Amino acid sequence: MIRLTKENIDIHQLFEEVNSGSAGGVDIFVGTVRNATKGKEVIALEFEAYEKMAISELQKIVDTVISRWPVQKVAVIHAVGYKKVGEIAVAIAVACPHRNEAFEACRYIIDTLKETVPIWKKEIFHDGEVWVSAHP
Amino acid sequence: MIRLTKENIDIHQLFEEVNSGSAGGVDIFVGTVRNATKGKEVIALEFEAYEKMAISELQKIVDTVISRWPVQKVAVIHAVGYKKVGEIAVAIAVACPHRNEAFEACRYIIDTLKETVPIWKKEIFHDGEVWVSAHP
Amino acid sequence: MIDRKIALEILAFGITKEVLKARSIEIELNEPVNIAHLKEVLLQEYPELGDLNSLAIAVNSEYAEDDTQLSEHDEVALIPPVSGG
Amino acid sequence: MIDRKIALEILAFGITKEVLKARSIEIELNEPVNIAHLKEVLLQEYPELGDLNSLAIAVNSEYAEDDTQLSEHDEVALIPPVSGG
Repeated sequence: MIRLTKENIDIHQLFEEVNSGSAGGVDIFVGTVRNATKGKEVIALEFEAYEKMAISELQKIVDTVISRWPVQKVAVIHAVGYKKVGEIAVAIAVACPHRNEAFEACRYIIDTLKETVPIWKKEIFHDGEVWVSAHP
Repeated sequence: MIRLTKENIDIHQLFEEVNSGSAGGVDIFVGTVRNATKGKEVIALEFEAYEKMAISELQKIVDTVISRWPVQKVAVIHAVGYKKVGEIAVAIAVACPHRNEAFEACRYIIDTLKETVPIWKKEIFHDGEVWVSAHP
Repeated sequence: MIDRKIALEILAFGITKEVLKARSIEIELNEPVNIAHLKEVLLQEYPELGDLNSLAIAVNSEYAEDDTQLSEHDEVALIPPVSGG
Repeated sequence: MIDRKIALEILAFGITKEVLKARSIEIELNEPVNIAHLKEVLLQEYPELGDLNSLAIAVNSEYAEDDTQLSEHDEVALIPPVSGG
């Protein structure tokens, strides 16, 4: 399951997407909106996605994970639109027969997502906005 | 938060226990009851704990994690009593400023829990019961 | 020799949307045209694109190389440094 | 010389509860007594304990070493191989 959503991301639902009687370990990574960046207070984030390509890049990541680790089920859900501090930006769940594989596969997904998936976040401060990582 | 419970373990509630505006990454590990062990169908598990000592051993693990990684919040919850296939046996959530720390700390907790915490599981089959790992 | 022109619609995301002051622009280029050539044209028109940490181009939802050839009806997108997660 | 005896309550968990056929037993031992000595007595009484992958002893909720001395009122527990998670 790969999805972009404007709704609040539901961790329990994400877990149920991958839970099955045959998995021994499920690792879930949740990225949330932090209240500060480099010491400066963040009010909210805005996520923008090139949705079609984001889905296809996420699918590539999931395909790689399935080819490398004995993954039973994977779910990736990423927010688009405005998110407040403490809200969920991204949630990834991986179910595997053994836990080490679940940890490694989940970590691979979030690491690669941050490198390749066309989603951008704008940090909104009291006194302005900045597209994250855009400039040196 | 460290807890043993006979109730169903609620992943969303566990996440909310550790979520705060200052954490950038939360890693959650969930161990569930598998439907088979060594090819044999499992009907259910029974967990028994030496509760007082289990809590104090879990507290040691959490203390170690807090001393080794910049952990903001940790929650560990382990089932006691009967659990059916697919139900949650253990759930661990770790919130950190950066994701790698969350993955490492969460993995340390489940690895060490399985070595030191006085909790035992009995696998219940159609034709009998076995205390896991008791015998060579 | 006849110059054949192709019209390309370029989608812009994140900071590039602000640089171009539009969600998409249309440009006409003489064929043959590849990504390197397109980038040159865009940088001349929008020098601020050169200040970015990186600028990738996607063609039909796939990251494209400098020597990828462009054709009419390709969906082209500007991909500034991604920052999801 | 007078033998001073101490009475110890031993808690049993997991498979050890089945070997002892009880959640706890009480045994009397001559002082001084340490974990190694207690284990000898238990193995003699319950030889099946010797078939386990391992058998640790906890005293007052802490893993004890072979040379840990036992005193009256200590809470002693048999810890067969743990299998939580």
